[in-house]
Amino acid sequence: MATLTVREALSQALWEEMEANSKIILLGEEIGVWGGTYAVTRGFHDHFGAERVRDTPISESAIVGAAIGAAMTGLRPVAELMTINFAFSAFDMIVNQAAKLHYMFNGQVNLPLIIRTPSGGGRQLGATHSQTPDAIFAHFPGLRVVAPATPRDSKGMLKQALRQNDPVLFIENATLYQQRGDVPDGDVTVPLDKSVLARAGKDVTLVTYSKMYYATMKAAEQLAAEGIQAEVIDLRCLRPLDMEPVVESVKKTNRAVVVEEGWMSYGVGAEVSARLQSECFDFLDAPVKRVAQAEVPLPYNQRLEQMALPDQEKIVRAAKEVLYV
Amino acid sequence: MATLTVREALSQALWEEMEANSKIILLGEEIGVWGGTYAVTRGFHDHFGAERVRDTPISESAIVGAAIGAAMTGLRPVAELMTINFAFSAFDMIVNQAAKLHYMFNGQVNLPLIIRTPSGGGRQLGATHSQTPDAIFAHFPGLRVVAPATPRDSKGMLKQALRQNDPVLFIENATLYQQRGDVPDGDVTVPLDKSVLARAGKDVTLVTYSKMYYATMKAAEQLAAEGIQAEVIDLRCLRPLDMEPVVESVKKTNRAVVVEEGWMSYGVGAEVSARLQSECFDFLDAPVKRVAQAEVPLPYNQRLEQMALPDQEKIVRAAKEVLYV
Amino acid sequence: MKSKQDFLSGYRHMVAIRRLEEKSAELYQQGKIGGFLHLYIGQEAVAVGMAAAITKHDHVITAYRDHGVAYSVGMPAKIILAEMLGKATGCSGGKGGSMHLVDPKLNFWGGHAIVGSHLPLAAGIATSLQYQKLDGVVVCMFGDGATNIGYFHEALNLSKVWKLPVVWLCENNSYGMGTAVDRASAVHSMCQKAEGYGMANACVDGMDLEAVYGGVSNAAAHARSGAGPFFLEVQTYRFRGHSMGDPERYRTAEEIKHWQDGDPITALRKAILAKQMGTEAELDALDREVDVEIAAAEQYAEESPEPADAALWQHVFSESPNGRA
Amino acid sequence: MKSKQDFLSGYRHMVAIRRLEEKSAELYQQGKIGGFLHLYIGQEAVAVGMAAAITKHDHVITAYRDHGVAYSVGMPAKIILAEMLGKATGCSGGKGGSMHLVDPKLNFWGGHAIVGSHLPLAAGIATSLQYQKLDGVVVCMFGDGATNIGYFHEALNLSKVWKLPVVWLCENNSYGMGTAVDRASAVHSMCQKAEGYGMANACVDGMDLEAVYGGVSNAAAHARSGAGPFFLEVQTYRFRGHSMGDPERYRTAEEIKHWQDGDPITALRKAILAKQMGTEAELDALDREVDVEIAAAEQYAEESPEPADAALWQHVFSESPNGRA
Ligand SMILES: Cc1ncc(C[n+]2csc(CCOP(=O)(O)OP(=O)(O)O)c2C)c(N)n1
Ligand SMILES: Cc1ncc(C[n+]2csc(CCOP(=O)(O)OP(=O)(O)O)c2C)c(N)n1
Ligand SMILES: [Mg+2]
Ligand SMILES: [Mg+2]
Repeated sequence: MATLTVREALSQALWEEMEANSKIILLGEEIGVWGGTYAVTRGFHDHFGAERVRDTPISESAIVGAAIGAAMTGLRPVAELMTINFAFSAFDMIVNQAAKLHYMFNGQVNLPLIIRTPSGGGRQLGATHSQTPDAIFAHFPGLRVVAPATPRDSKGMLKQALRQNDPVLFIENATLYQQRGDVPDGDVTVPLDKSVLARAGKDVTLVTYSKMYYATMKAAEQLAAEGIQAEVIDLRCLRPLDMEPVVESVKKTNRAVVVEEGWMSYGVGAEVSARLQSECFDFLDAPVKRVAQAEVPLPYNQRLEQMALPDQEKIVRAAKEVLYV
Repeated sequence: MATLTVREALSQALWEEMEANSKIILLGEEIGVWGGTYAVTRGFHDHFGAERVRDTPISESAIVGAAIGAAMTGLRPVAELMTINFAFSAFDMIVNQAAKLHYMFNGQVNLPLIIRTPSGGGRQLGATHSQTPDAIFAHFPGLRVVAPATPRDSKGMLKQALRQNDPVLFIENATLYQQRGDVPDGDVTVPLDKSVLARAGKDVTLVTYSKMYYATMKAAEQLAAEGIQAEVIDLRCLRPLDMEPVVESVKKTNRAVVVEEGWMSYGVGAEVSARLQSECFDFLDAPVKRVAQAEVPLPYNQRLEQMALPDQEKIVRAAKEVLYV
Repeated sequence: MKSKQDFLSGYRHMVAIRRLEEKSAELYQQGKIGGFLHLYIGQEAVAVGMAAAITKHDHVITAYRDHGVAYSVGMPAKIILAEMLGKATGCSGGKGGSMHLVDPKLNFWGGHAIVGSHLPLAAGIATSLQYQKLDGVVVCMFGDGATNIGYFHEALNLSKVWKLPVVWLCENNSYGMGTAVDRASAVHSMCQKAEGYGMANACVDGMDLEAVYGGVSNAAAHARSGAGPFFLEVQTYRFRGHSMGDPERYRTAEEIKHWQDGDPITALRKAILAKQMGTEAELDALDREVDVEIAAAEQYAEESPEPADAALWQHVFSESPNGRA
Repeated sequence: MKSKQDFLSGYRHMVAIRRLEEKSAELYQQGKIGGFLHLYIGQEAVAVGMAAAITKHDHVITAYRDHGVAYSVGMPAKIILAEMLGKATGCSGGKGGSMHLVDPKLNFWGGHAIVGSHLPLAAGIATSLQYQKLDGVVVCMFGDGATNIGYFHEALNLSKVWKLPVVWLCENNSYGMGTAVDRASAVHSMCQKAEGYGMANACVDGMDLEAVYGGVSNAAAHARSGAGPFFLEVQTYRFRGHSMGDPERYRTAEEIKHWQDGDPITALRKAILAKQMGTEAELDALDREVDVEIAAAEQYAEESPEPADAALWQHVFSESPNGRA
């Protein structure tokens, strides 16, 4: 067992799989000479060479499109988009090409490609650079959408993604790269379609994923100090969405809060709430509550931005609300 | 009162407002010489001229981007995207520029622009051309998203959109242009933020919008024939979403079904369910049920495609399910 | 194209495409083909000349006007018609339809309906060939209209920067839907666009099989030599509307007549006779052969079974989501 | 640029931008400015020469490297710094930040952070001017890296087809982040790209105020005459990293030194003295004036109030959603 940052975990996953499989190539802006804007691929260019670690022009559609073409014909490309905000500039390629071709061509064409990209706000980057629009990508059948929180899951899910045959939007979070955590030694893989129980409890279920996992775990600690035992589920995957542990938990706790960093309307919490009210109708003692981003484009000003973002305190408050305390 | 098709209603709205306001210009592919792929702008090019009815290259980002620039500087552009599927090729312009600039620039820049585009499947156009991804656009604060069903609302909401100052994604439906309905004579406007009671009932609430309005109304008739009085709410607007009539209705009927053409996960029904379970928790006698598209890219084959789409029968079945009959 | 065999084979292919398209139009009018149908009539020399000029190691990708291309690269007419009829025996089991013909075994990668979207894919396929040091080149076909969308730009630029083995084959048929080149493109000559990328280029007569063959041969040789991409413009014309149901308000009968006088099949027939590469009797025999082939193809397609219901759910994701490829 | 006044004003502006940027860097290091900060140091002659060459009827739009441009078109340093500090007195009340400076009253339309996204907007502003038969032209500034994204292509093409009054002003500073032009662009010369659109173009020395002034004057005259867009490349260099925290692994100290030897401010100072357009004493006086200005600006920004909490919710939509504009 080693303690790694998320950055190290991702970097190791890529490195180990690239050593093992020459079909894996990387492409994206500043991933080579620069070493990756978030330094995940630092050292890769020197080690694997410019043919495998390809710096690209600022051409998001071509980056994803080229990854699709390469995947169709036998490679395992990993396209890096500098942030998920730029995925909007490759949106058709992601949701209309990558997500569709396998089905449209009746399974004759495989698309083992990964799009790695950091999501999230909170760094005063302004309205166009601070989004957490994960849910909208998860709307499209044919695309796997995952967003691990821990170093272990980051490594395990990236490795798993590199060994399966579907297009995967692999969502990271720009503020989590320094986050540390235990990662088992040796080969580690984590399935791309399984939510996980992150903390056991009996009074209320907190459902979350990615960055909000940490605020949620802290909220659970705070609640524990006040005698409330919160159970925490880390979704990890948004499509397919694994409701099993969530439903199981809510059947026990009878109360749920869904926590996400992005906007509330038409977000992840909407889908989880909708499914929960349907699957746990007779078990819910309070409406499922959602904690999410204020429905405004994120402002630059630090105080305003922080006001807009979900945090530990808002989660604690929501948990108490569903507990009517 | 005249009976008009949706096409005529839209066409009249545009025509009348253009006659009244020279700041309105149209731009899009094939809207001029061709007369509009769905003939909404037939005759406009001859009447208003090529300066106001601008055929564009196949450049979706430039179409929307140019509309934004024109709107910033005093015009009221109406950009037509041939189908909403092509809005993915202008996605950044729509959700990252149009939706953000007013806020990001602190209200100093207005963006009175409309993006008109038909959504929907059912015409054997295959996976990339048959989507109903309305919900994902509604995820973004700063963008109004509306999708009228009737000729009256089509005319009234388009006129209203042409008289206000925010960017509006005006979603039409390619299979509804021939749909007929009554439209009041004279000036007609319909607000961009109000759901409406479309049919009164007491046993179950059916919530829908756009094309599915018709299948839902038919389902309500069928249910009536079996002695079940369904109340139907037409959302009309997805952002802002007006839950008032929905909540009011469900407090009365205690049961709800949300019907949409698009995919279920992370769709419109998710948001409506999530809000309903929260706002009507003590009133619901059954979980809110969703009727939506099968979670597959739409296939070309007619039978398979129809299997995947929601229809009257599926709505009736869902209504009975929430009534436990 | 030197031998009698070359000429007769070219002739046979071109006639077969013509008949196939006439048959498609007929079946469309009978309501047996749904969705959009884009005929290749008038442009036959392009696909046939292209296919004759490449090897089995080479790859082909095109847009929605793909029947002629598919046939040229070896897809049997019966498989094409079966797909258009949405049958289980079609190249994609009826799930793709007219716009999405595909066969990986033929190195034919579709059939793409979002204008320009396949150009980045072509760059990716070429990246795959280059990286794997394979022998082939990619021929990517697209229309004049497609040169105006961002995907074109990003793909061409990338191909030049990475020196990819691609032939960018622009079928300039003077219109993108109803928009003449000069109303949509900054420059009249497609080759001038290639100059903007410092890309080797040439323009040939697309109504002349030999010219296309020669042009593609040179272009492919260039790409194959490692000298990077080549841009080939072929000037051609579609005799029919953009798709079925085009009002054709944008061009004159005289213009169509002018081009029809240069019908590529008539021209080739004349050339064959003049060069004594075949006799009237031989050509007539080929015509009859084609008639038989298309009639048999139609019968095959008509008699083929519909896909099973289960097909709806197949191939959304690949078979072994968490397994090693 | 003929009079002494022209030269001294140019000098004063360039020095002011230099000091403003040095101050910004300082405030960033102190943690008072958040997000990304892109300095204009080295490129001052471009914005100042541009602004001197246009009239108050003209419009300017640029990317995130916008402080120098904003200052040149008339935004006071104190308003710029206040925005960077996220204060209520900033040009966008602290909601935009460093990358999104804007002032519609100055016809300055921002400040855009998605690379290339503002080019379509510029086409739209120009459409507005053209349609309203207004006197102005649009100057749209962007980097070498931005020429590789699809938005560039679509905007340039559209501007040529519609003969829009735009000056496309490409600030070629040899790098897009860490990627040298030749590693990202098919052609080394940005002007060659303009040739692909058949667009009038020129290239000038961006380290030389007079050259920029002359280049923009000619370009604007061309656009103003109704002859359509003009593409102006200016060759310049940024002395600092791409943004704060750039590891700068992609260029050598010698290269930076070489360009610094051609510092545009030093060069202008020499030229002024040589041409006897000013004395050492006069220039020194301007230096001191600028020091006072920037110190006062800093004080103003520091002492300005934070935006009120309520600002978070303002301007998501415009004030009168359903009212007439
Ligand atoms: C992104 C996108 N925009 C618009 C369309 C609608 N559309 C389909 S074909 C076409 C014209 C394309 O013209 P061209 O590239 O010249 O090909 P041709 O049809 O002449 O073969 C258009 C506008 C589309 N399919 N995709
Ligand atoms: C669509 C998009 N992709 C990537 C980025 C990240 N990014 C910001 S600036 C930049 C480089 C732009 O270079 P250039 O246009 O030459 O401008 P310069 O920074 O040199 O002024 C990149 C890649 C972005 N903001 N938007
Ligand atoms: Mg064409
Ligand atoms: Mg640059």
